[in-house]
Amino acid sequence: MTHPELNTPTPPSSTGYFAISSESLNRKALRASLQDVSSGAFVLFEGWVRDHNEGRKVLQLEYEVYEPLAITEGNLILQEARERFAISLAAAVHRQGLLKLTEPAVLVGVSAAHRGAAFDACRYIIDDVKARLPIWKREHYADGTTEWVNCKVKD
Amino acid sequence: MTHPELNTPTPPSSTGYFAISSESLNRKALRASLQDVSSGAFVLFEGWVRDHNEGRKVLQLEYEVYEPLAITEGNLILQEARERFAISLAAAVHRQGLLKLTEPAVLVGVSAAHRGAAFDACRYIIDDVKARLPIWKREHYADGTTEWVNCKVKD
Amino acid sequence: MKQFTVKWFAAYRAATGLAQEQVQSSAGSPSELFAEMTKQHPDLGQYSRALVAINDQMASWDATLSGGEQVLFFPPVAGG
Amino acid sequence: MKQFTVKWFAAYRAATGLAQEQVQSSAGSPSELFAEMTKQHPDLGQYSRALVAINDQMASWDATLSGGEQVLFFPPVAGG
Repeated sequence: MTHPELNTPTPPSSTGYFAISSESLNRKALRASLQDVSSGAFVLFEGWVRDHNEGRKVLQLEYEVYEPLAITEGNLILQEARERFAISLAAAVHRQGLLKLTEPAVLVGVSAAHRGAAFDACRYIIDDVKARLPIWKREHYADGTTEWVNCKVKD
Repeated sequence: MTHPELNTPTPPSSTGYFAISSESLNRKALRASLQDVSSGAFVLFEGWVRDHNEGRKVLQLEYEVYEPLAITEGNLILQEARERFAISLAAAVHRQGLLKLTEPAVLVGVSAAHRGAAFDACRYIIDDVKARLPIWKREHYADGTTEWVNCKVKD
Repeated sequence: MKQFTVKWFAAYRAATGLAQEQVQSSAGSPSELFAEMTKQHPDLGQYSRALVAINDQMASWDATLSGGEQVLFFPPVAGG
Repeated sequence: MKQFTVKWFAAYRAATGLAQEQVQSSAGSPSELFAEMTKQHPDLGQYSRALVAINDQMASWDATLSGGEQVLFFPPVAGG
Protein backbone atom coordinates (compact mmCIF):
# COMPACT_ATOMS: atom_id res chain seq x y z
CA MET A 1 0.00 0.00 0.00
CA THR A 2 1.46 3.36 -0.98
CA HIS A 3 0.52 6.80 0.26
CA PRO A 4 1.72 9.14 -2.46
CA GLU A 5 -0.04 12.08 -0.85
CA LEU A 6 2.10 11.61 2.27
CA ASN A 7 5.32 11.78 0.28
CA THR A 8 4.67 15.41 -0.59
CA PRO A 9 5.96 17.68 2.19
CA THR A 10 3.12 19.45 3.91
CA PRO A 11 3.15 23.01 2.58
CA PRO A 12 3.88 25.77 5.12
CA SER A 13 0.60 26.65 6.76
CA SER A 14 -0.32 29.99 8.28
CA THR A 15 0.76 28.73 11.72
CA GLY A 16 3.99 26.91 10.84
CA TYR A 17 5.15 23.59 9.41
CA PHE A 18 7.31 20.55 9.92
CA ALA A 19 9.74 19.57 7.16
CA ILE A 20 12.48 17.07 6.35
CA SER A 21 15.46 18.35 4.38
CA SER A 22 18.36 16.69 2.56
CA GLU A 23 20.15 20.04 2.34
CA SER A 24 21.92 22.10 5.00
CA LEU A 25 19.25 23.62 7.27
CA ASN A 26 18.45 27.28 6.64
CA ARG A 27 18.07 29.20 9.92
CA LYS A 28 17.29 32.48 8.20
CA ALA A 29 14.36 31.02 6.23
CA LEU A 30 12.98 29.35 9.36
CA ARG A 31 13.13 32.60 11.35
CA ALA A 32 11.60 34.60 8.49
CA SER A 33 8.65 32.19 8.35
CA LEU A 34 7.98 32.80 12.08
CA GLN A 35 8.32 36.59 12.08
CA ASP A 36 5.25 38.25 13.49
CA VAL A 37 4.84 41.84 14.65
CA SER A 38 2.68 40.85 17.62
CA SER A 39 5.39 38.54 19.01
CA GLY A 40 7.88 39.80 21.59
CA ALA A 41 9.81 36.54 21.99
CA PHE A 42 11.48 34.03 19.70
CA VAL A 43 13.17 30.82 20.85
CA LEU A 44 15.28 28.68 18.52
CA PHE A 45 16.61 25.23 19.36
CA GLU A 46 19.43 23.73 17.31
CA GLY A 47 20.59 20.12 17.55
CA TRP A 48 24.33 19.99 16.91
CA VAL A 49 26.44 16.98 15.97
CA ARG A 50 28.87 16.06 18.73
CA ASP A 51 32.31 14.81 17.76
CA HIS A 52 32.34 12.14 20.47
CA ASN A 53 29.78 9.62 21.71
CA GLU A 54 30.47 7.23 24.56
CA GLY A 55 34.20 7.71 24.18
CA ARG A 56 34.35 7.15 20.42
CA LYS A 57 35.40 9.80 17.93
CA VAL A 58 32.59 10.54 15.45
CA LEU A 59 33.58 11.61 11.91
CA GLN A 60 30.16 12.01 10.37
CA LEU A 61 26.54 11.29 11.01
CA GLU A 62 23.74 9.82 8.95
CA TYR A 63 20.01 10.25 9.54
CA GLU A 64 17.46 7.85 8.12
CA VAL A 65 13.92 9.23 8.08
CA TYR A 66 10.69 7.48 7.23
CA GLU A 67 9.38 10.62 5.65
CA PRO A 68 5.62 10.02 5.24
CA LEU A 69 5.10 9.35 8.94
CA ALA A 70 7.78 11.77 10.18
CA ILE A 71 6.03 14.64 8.43
CA THR A 72 2.50 13.83 9.59
CA GLU A 73 3.68 13.12 13.14
CA GLY A 74 5.91 16.23 13.14
CA ASN A 75 3.02 18.45 12.10
CA LEU A 76 0.86 16.81 14.77
CA ILE A 77 3.46 17.75 17.43
CA LEU A 78 3.45 21.37 16.20
CA GLN A 79 -0.34 21.40 16.34
CA GLU A 80 -0.27 20.05 19.92
CA ALA A 81 2.21 22.77 20.92
CA ARG A 82 -0.04 25.47 19.47
CA GLU A 83 -2.99 24.08 21.44
CA ARG A 84 -1.11 23.77 24.75
CA PHE A 85 0.88 27.01 24.77
CA ALA A 86 0.03 30.64 23.94
CA ILE A 87 2.34 30.90 20.94
CA SER A 88 2.12 32.73 17.64
CA LEU A 89 3.96 30.47 15.17
CA ALA A 90 6.05 27.30 15.34
CA ALA A 91 8.10 25.40 12.78
CA ALA A 92 10.71 22.65 12.74
CA VAL A 93 12.94 21.07 10.15
CA HIS A 94 15.04 17.90 10.47
CA ARG A 95 17.93 16.75 8.29
CA GLN A 96 18.19 13.42 6.56
CA GLY A 97 21.22 11.86 4.88
CA LEU A 98 24.87 12.50 5.66
CA LEU A 99 25.86 15.41 7.92
CA LYS A 100 29.17 17.04 8.57
CA LEU A 101 30.05 17.78 12.20
CA THR A 102 29.40 21.51 11.88
CA GLU A 103 25.90 21.19 10.43
CA PRO A 104 22.75 21.37 12.60
CA ALA A 105 20.64 18.18 12.59
CA VAL A 106 17.41 19.86 13.62
CA LEU A 107 15.99 23.36 14.08
CA VAL A 108 12.88 24.20 16.12
CA GLY A 109 11.63 27.80 16.16
CA VAL A 110 8.76 29.32 18.12
CA SER A 111 7.50 32.91 18.26
CA ALA A 112 5.11 34.10 20.96
CA ALA A 113 3.81 37.27 22.57
CA HIS A 114 5.66 36.35 25.79
CA ARG A 115 8.82 34.34 26.39
CA GLY A 116 7.49 31.73 28.82
CA ALA A 117 5.22 30.16 26.21
CA ALA A 118 7.96 30.31 23.56
CA PHE A 119 10.43 28.41 25.80
CA ASP A 120 7.84 25.85 26.93
CA ALA A 121 6.55 25.15 23.43
CA CYS A 122 10.04 24.89 21.91
CA ARG A 123 11.05 22.35 24.55
CA TYR A 124 7.83 20.39 24.13
CA ILE A 125 8.39 20.19 20.37
CA ILE A 126 12.03 19.04 20.48
CA ASP A 127 11.32 16.52 23.27
CA ASP A 128 8.53 14.95 21.21
CA VAL A 129 10.41 15.16 17.90
CA LYS A 130 13.18 13.12 19.53
CA ALA A 131 10.80 10.59 21.10
CA ARG A 132 8.03 10.13 18.54
CA LEU A 133 9.38 10.60 15.02
CA PRO A 134 10.63 7.68 12.90
CA ILE A 135 14.16 9.05 12.57
CA TRP A 136 17.35 7.06 13.20
CA LYS A 137 20.92 8.18 13.60
CA ARG A 138 23.96 6.21 12.44
CA GLU A 139 27.36 7.34 13.63
CA HIS A 140 30.44 6.82 11.48
CA TYR A 141 33.50 6.44 13.72
CA ALA A 142 37.15 7.23 13.18
CA ASP A 143 37.95 3.47 13.31
CA GLY A 144 35.86 2.86 10.17
CA THR A 145 32.89 1.23 11.93
CA THR A 146 29.32 2.55 12.06
CA GLU A 147 26.53 2.07 14.56
CA TRP A 148 22.81 2.87 14.81
CA VAL A 149 22.62 5.00 17.94
CA ASN A 150 20.62 3.97 20.99
CA CYS A 151 19.16 0.81 19.36
CA LYS A 152 20.84 -2.00 21.24
CA VAL A 153 19.16 -3.71 24.19
CA LYS A 154 20.76 -2.30 27.32
CA ASP A 155 22.72 -4.86 29.34
CA MET B 1 33.61 59.46 40.94
CA THR B 2 34.27 57.86 37.57
CA HIS B 3 34.99 54.25 36.72
CA PRO B 4 36.74 54.41 33.39
CA GLU B 5 37.69 50.75 33.60
CA LEU B 6 33.97 49.82 33.69
CA ASN B 7 33.27 51.73 30.48
CA THR B 8 35.36 49.29 28.48
CA PRO B 9 33.23 46.31 27.41
CA THR B 10 34.42 43.13 29.04
CA PRO B 11 36.34 41.24 26.35
CA PRO B 12 34.90 37.87 25.24
CA SER B 13 36.15 35.27 27.69
CA SER B 14 36.65 31.60 27.02
CA THR B 15 33.21 30.85 28.47
CA GLY B 16 31.17 33.67 26.92
CA TYR B 17 30.45 37.34 27.43
CA PHE B 18 27.79 39.99 27.92
CA ALA B 19 27.84 43.03 25.64
CA ILE B 20 25.89 46.19 24.84
CA SER B 21 25.65 47.19 21.20
CA SER B 22 24.54 50.34 19.38
CA GLU B 23 24.47 48.43 16.08
CA SER B 24 22.03 45.81 14.77
CA LEU B 25 22.66 42.58 16.69
CA ASN B 26 24.65 39.91 14.84
CA ARG B 27 23.16 36.45 15.38
CA LYS B 28 25.81 34.73 13.30
CA ALA B 29 28.69 36.16 15.34
CA LEU B 30 26.95 35.22 18.60
CA ARG B 31 26.40 31.63 17.44
CA ALA B 32 29.97 31.32 16.13
CA SER B 33 31.33 32.40 19.52
CA LEU B 34 29.37 29.59 21.22
CA GLN B 35 30.22 26.79 18.76
CA ASP B 36 31.71 23.83 20.52
CA VAL B 37 32.19 20.29 19.19
CA SER B 38 31.29 18.71 22.54
CA SER B 39 27.88 20.43 22.60
CA GLY B 40 24.79 18.69 21.20
CA ALA B 41 22.33 21.47 21.95
CA PHE B 42 22.11 25.19 21.29
CA VAL B 43 19.28 27.46 22.46
CA LEU B 44 18.90 31.04 21.25
CA PHE B 45 16.45 33.56 22.69
CA GLU B 46 15.58 36.70 20.73
CA GLY B 47 13.61 39.63 22.13
CA TRP B 48 11.56 41.17 19.33
CA VAL B 49 9.96 44.60 19.23
CA ARG B 50 6.16 44.40 19.22
CA ASP B 51 4.21 46.89 17.12
CA HIS B 52 1.55 47.38 19.79
CA ASN B 53 1.63 47.85 23.57
CA GLU B 54 -1.50 48.19 25.66
CA GLY B 55 -3.54 49.11 22.61
CA ARG B 56 -1.18 51.77 21.25
CA LYS B 57 0.64 51.49 17.93
CA VAL B 58 4.43 51.57 18.41
CA LEU B 59 6.53 53.09 15.61
CA GLN B 60 9.98 52.70 17.13
CA LEU B 61 11.72 51.86 20.34
CA GLU B 62 14.57 53.38 22.29
CA TYR B 63 16.75 51.67 24.89
CA GLU B 64 18.73 53.60 27.46
CA VAL B 65 21.49 51.57 29.10
CA TYR B 66 23.71 52.48 32.03
CA GLU B 67 26.56 50.63 30.45
CA PRO B 68 29.14 50.26 33.26
CA LEU B 69 26.73 48.47 35.56
CA ALA B 70 24.81 46.67 32.80
CA ILE B 71 28.00 44.99 31.61
CA THR B 72 29.28 43.94 35.02
CA GLU B 73 25.83 42.74 36.12
CA GLY B 74 25.24 41.00 32.77
CA ASN B 75 28.52 39.10 33.04
CA LEU B 76 27.61 38.18 36.62
CA ILE B 77 24.32 36.66 35.38
CA LEU B 78 26.20 34.61 32.76
CA GLN B 79 28.62 33.43 35.45
CA GLU B 80 25.71 32.39 37.70
CA ALA B 81 24.15 30.45 34.80
CA ARG B 82 27.42 28.59 34.20
CA GLU B 83 27.58 27.67 37.88
CA ARG B 84 23.96 26.50 38.15
CA PHE B 85 23.56 24.58 34.88
CA ALA B 86 25.73 22.07 33.00
CA ILE B 87 26.36 24.28 29.99
CA SER B 88 29.34 24.74 27.68
CA LEU B 89 29.19 28.41 26.68
CA ALA B 90 26.81 31.32 27.15
CA ALA B 91 26.68 34.85 25.76
CA ALA B 92 24.21 37.69 25.52
CA VAL B 93 24.08 41.04 23.80
CA HIS B 94 21.57 43.88 24.31
CA ARG B 95 20.85 46.83 22.04
CA GLN B 96 20.92 50.45 23.05
CA GLY B 97 19.64 53.48 21.16
CA LEU B 98 16.87 53.61 18.56
CA LEU B 99 15.50 50.32 17.13
CA LYS B 100 13.32 49.65 14.15
CA LEU B 101 10.44 47.23 14.66
CA THR B 102 12.15 44.38 12.80
CA GLU B 103 15.38 44.46 14.83
CA PRO B 104 15.99 42.17 17.82
CA ALA B 105 16.46 44.02 21.13
CA VAL B 106 18.39 41.22 22.84
CA LEU B 107 20.01 37.89 21.98
CA VAL B 108 20.87 35.17 24.52
CA GLY B 109 22.68 32.05 23.31
CA VAL B 110 23.66 28.93 25.26
CA SER B 111 25.42 25.77 24.08
CA ALA B 112 25.45 22.59 26.19
CA ALA B 113 26.08 18.87 25.94
CA HIS B 114 22.37 18.24 26.55
CA ARG B 115 19.30 20.33 25.77
CA GLY B 116 17.74 20.51 29.26
CA ALA B 117 20.59 22.59 30.64
CA ALA B 118 20.68 24.79 27.53
CA PHE B 119 16.95 25.64 27.85
CA ASP B 120 17.13 26.20 31.63
CA ALA B 121 20.23 28.40 31.45
CA CYS B 122 18.90 30.47 28.53
CA ARG B 123 15.70 31.16 30.43
CA TYR B 124 17.56 31.99 33.63
CA ILE B 125 19.73 34.49 31.78
CA ILE B 126 16.93 36.33 29.95
CA ASP B 127 14.73 36.42 33.09
CA ASP B 128 17.55 38.02 35.07
CA VAL B 129 18.68 40.31 32.24
CA LYS B 130 15.14 41.73 32.18
CA ALA B 131 14.88 42.05 35.97
CA ARG B 132 18.36 43.11 37.09
CA LEU B 133 20.04 45.18 34.39
CA PRO B 134 19.86 49.01 34.34
CA ILE B 135 18.15 49.15 30.94
CA TRP B 136 15.05 51.20 30.14
CA LYS B 137 12.74 51.15 27.17
CA ARG B 138 10.96 54.18 25.70
CA GLU B 139 8.23 53.58 23.17
CA HIS B 140 7.53 56.10 20.41
CA TYR B 141 3.87 55.96 19.44
CA ALA B 142 2.04 56.69 16.20
CA ASP B 143 0.35 59.71 17.86
CA GLY B 144 3.75 61.39 18.36
CA THR B 145 4.01 60.80 22.12
CA THR B 146 6.65 58.71 23.92
CA GLU B 147 6.62 56.83 27.19
CA TRP B 148 9.11 55.03 29.44
CA VAL B 149 7.68 51.52 29.65
CA ASN B 150 6.57 49.99 32.92
CA CYS B 151 7.76 52.90 35.08
CA LYS B 152 4.54 54.45 36.33
CA VAL B 153 3.12 53.55 39.72
CA LYS B 154 0.26 51.10 39.09
CA ASP B 155 -3.18 52.47 40.08
CA MET C 1 -3.29 -17.54 8.24
CA LYS C 2 -3.28 -13.85 7.50
CA GLN C 3 -0.96 -11.95 5.16
CA PHE C 4 1.05 -8.85 6.17
CA THR C 5 3.58 -6.58 4.58
CA VAL C 6 6.34 -5.95 7.12
CA LYS C 7 8.78 -3.04 6.68
CA TRP C 8 12.14 -2.88 8.47
CA PHE C 9 14.07 0.31 9.22
CA ALA C 10 17.58 1.31 10.24
CA ALA C 11 19.07 -1.25 12.68
CA TYR C 12 16.20 -3.69 12.02
CA ARG C 13 16.90 -3.58 8.29
CA ALA C 14 20.57 -4.30 9.04
CA ALA C 15 19.58 -7.22 11.32
CA THR C 16 17.09 -8.82 8.91
CA GLY C 17 18.89 -7.92 5.69
CA LEU C 18 15.51 -6.84 4.31
CA ALA C 19 13.73 -3.53 3.80
CA GLN C 20 10.36 -5.24 3.36
CA GLU C 21 8.87 -8.74 3.30
CA GLN C 22 5.52 -10.50 2.84
CA VAL C 23 4.60 -12.53 5.92
CA GLN C 24 2.02 -15.28 6.56
CA SER C 25 1.03 -15.28 10.22
CA SER C 26 -1.80 -15.84 12.66
CA ALA C 27 -0.54 -12.98 14.87
CA GLY C 28 -3.36 -10.88 16.33
CA SER C 29 -1.26 -7.82 17.25
CA PRO C 30 2.02 -6.12 16.29
CA SER C 31 3.43 -7.45 19.56
CA GLU C 32 2.75 -11.07 18.57
CA LEU C 33 3.93 -10.48 15.02
CA PHE C 34 7.23 -9.01 16.21
CA ALA C 35 7.82 -11.97 18.53
CA GLU C 36 7.30 -14.37 15.59
CA MET C 37 9.61 -12.37 13.35
CA THR C 38 12.34 -12.42 16.00
CA LYS C 39 12.36 -16.23 15.72
CA GLN C 40 12.90 -15.98 11.95
CA HIS C 41 15.51 -13.21 12.32
CA PRO C 42 17.41 -13.97 15.56
CA ASP C 43 19.64 -10.89 15.09
CA LEU C 44 16.60 -8.73 15.90
CA GLY C 45 16.96 -9.92 19.49
CA GLN C 46 19.90 -7.65 20.16
CA TYR C 47 17.83 -4.51 19.47
CA SER C 48 15.18 -2.90 21.65
CA ARG C 49 11.59 -2.66 20.49
CA ALA C 50 10.32 0.89 20.14
CA LEU C 51 7.42 2.16 18.02
CA VAL C 52 5.10 0.49 15.54
CA ALA C 53 2.90 1.86 12.77
CA ILE C 54 0.06 0.24 10.85
CA ASN C 55 -0.70 1.55 7.37
CA ASP C 56 1.38 4.69 8.01
CA GLN C 57 -0.38 5.53 11.27
CA MET C 58 1.38 5.27 14.62
CA ALA C 59 -0.20 2.35 16.47
CA SER C 60 -0.23 0.48 19.77
CA TRP C 61 1.68 -2.81 20.21
CA ASP C 62 -1.66 -4.34 21.26
CA ALA C 63 -3.64 -3.05 18.25
CA THR C 64 -5.73 -5.65 16.41
CA LEU C 65 -4.34 -7.02 13.14
CA SER C 66 -7.07 -8.28 10.80
CA GLY C 67 -4.79 -9.24 7.92
CA GLY C 68 -3.75 -7.28 4.85
CA GLU C 69 -2.10 -4.51 6.87
CA GLN C 70 1.30 -2.97 6.23
CA VAL C 71 3.13 -3.21 9.57
CA LEU C 72 6.14 -0.89 10.15
CA PHE C 73 8.53 -1.86 12.94
CA PHE C 74 10.66 1.04 14.17
CA PRO C 75 13.80 0.48 16.24
CA PRO C 76 14.40 3.05 19.01
CA VAL C 77 14.28 6.46 17.37
CA ALA C 78 17.09 8.98 17.69
CA GLY C 79 16.07 12.24 16.05
CA GLY C 80 17.81 15.53 16.75
CA MET D 1 24.95 67.03 56.68
CA LYS D 2 26.53 64.65 54.23
CA GLN D 3 27.18 65.23 50.55
CA PHE D 4 26.07 62.84 47.77
CA THR D 5 26.16 62.74 44.01
CA VAL D 6 22.77 61.56 42.80
CA LYS D 7 22.30 60.29 39.24
CA TRP D 8 18.91 60.08 37.53
CA PHE D 9 18.02 57.75 34.66
CA ALA D 10 15.29 57.39 32.05
CA ALA D 11 11.87 58.33 33.52
CA TYR D 12 13.53 59.77 36.66
CA ARG D 13 15.69 62.06 34.52
CA ALA D 14 12.54 63.21 32.72
CA ALA D 15 10.77 63.84 36.06
CA THR D 16 13.64 65.76 37.71
CA GLY D 17 14.93 67.44 34.55
CA LEU D 18 18.44 66.47 35.73
CA ALA D 19 20.93 63.74 34.82
CA GLN D 20 22.95 64.36 37.99
CA GLU D 21 22.95 66.60 41.02
CA GLN D 22 24.97 67.31 44.21
CA VAL D 23 22.84 66.80 47.30
CA GLN D 24 23.26 67.82 50.98
CA SER D 25 21.40 65.38 53.18
CA SER D 26 21.38 63.59 56.52
CA ALA D 27 19.86 60.47 54.91
CA GLY D 28 21.31 57.23 56.27
CA SER D 29 20.17 54.97 53.44
CA PRO D 30 19.17 55.16 49.75
CA SER D 31 15.59 54.67 50.89
CA GLU D 32 15.68 57.79 53.06
CA LEU D 33 17.54 59.76 50.40
CA PHE D 34 14.97 58.86 47.73
CA ALA D 35 12.11 59.93 50.02
CA GLU D 36 13.81 63.32 50.54
CA MET D 37 14.43 63.74 46.82
CA THR D 38 10.77 63.03 46.08
CA LYS D 39 9.86 66.10 48.17
CA GLN D 40 12.20 68.24 46.06
CA HIS D 41 11.03 66.67 42.77
CA PRO D 42 7.30 65.91 43.24
CA ASP D 43 7.05 64.45 39.70
CA LEU D 44 9.12 61.48 40.93
CA GLY D 45 6.03 60.39 42.88
CA GLN D 46 4.28 59.09 39.76
CA TYR D 47 7.03 56.53 39.12
CA SER D 48 7.73 53.28 40.96
CA ARG D 49 10.98 52.75 42.86
CA ALA D 50 13.07 49.89 41.52
CA LEU D 51 16.81 49.35 41.91
CA VAL D 52 19.58 51.39 43.47
CA ALA D 53 23.36 51.34 43.05
CA ILE D 54 26.08 52.89 45.15
CA ASN D 55 29.39 53.72 43.49
CA ASP D 56 28.48 51.52 40.47
CA GLN D 57 27.60 48.47 42.58
CA MET D 58 24.04 47.22 42.90
CA ALA D 59 22.95 47.92 46.49
CA SER D 60 20.13 47.42 48.96
CA TRP D 61 17.64 50.22 49.70
CA ASP D 62 18.64 49.85 53.37
CA ALA D 63 22.40 50.07 52.76
CA THR D 64 24.31 52.53 54.95
CA LEU D 65 25.27 55.86 53.39
CA SER D 66 28.32 57.45 55.05
CA GLY D 67 28.55 60.50 52.79
CA GLY D 68 30.57 61.05 49.62
CA GLU D 69 28.89 58.25 47.72
CA GLN D 70 27.57 58.38 44.20
CA VAL D 71 23.98 57.13 44.46
CA LEU D 72 22.27 55.88 41.28
CA PHE D 73 18.46 55.68 41.34
CA PHE D 74 17.04 53.35 38.70
CA PRO D 75 13.39 53.44 37.69
CA PRO D 76 11.81 50.04 36.96
CA VAL D 77 14.00 48.36 34.38
CA ALA D 78 12.63 47.05 31.10
CA GLY D 79 15.36 45.25 29.21
CA GLY D 80 14.67 42.81 26.37
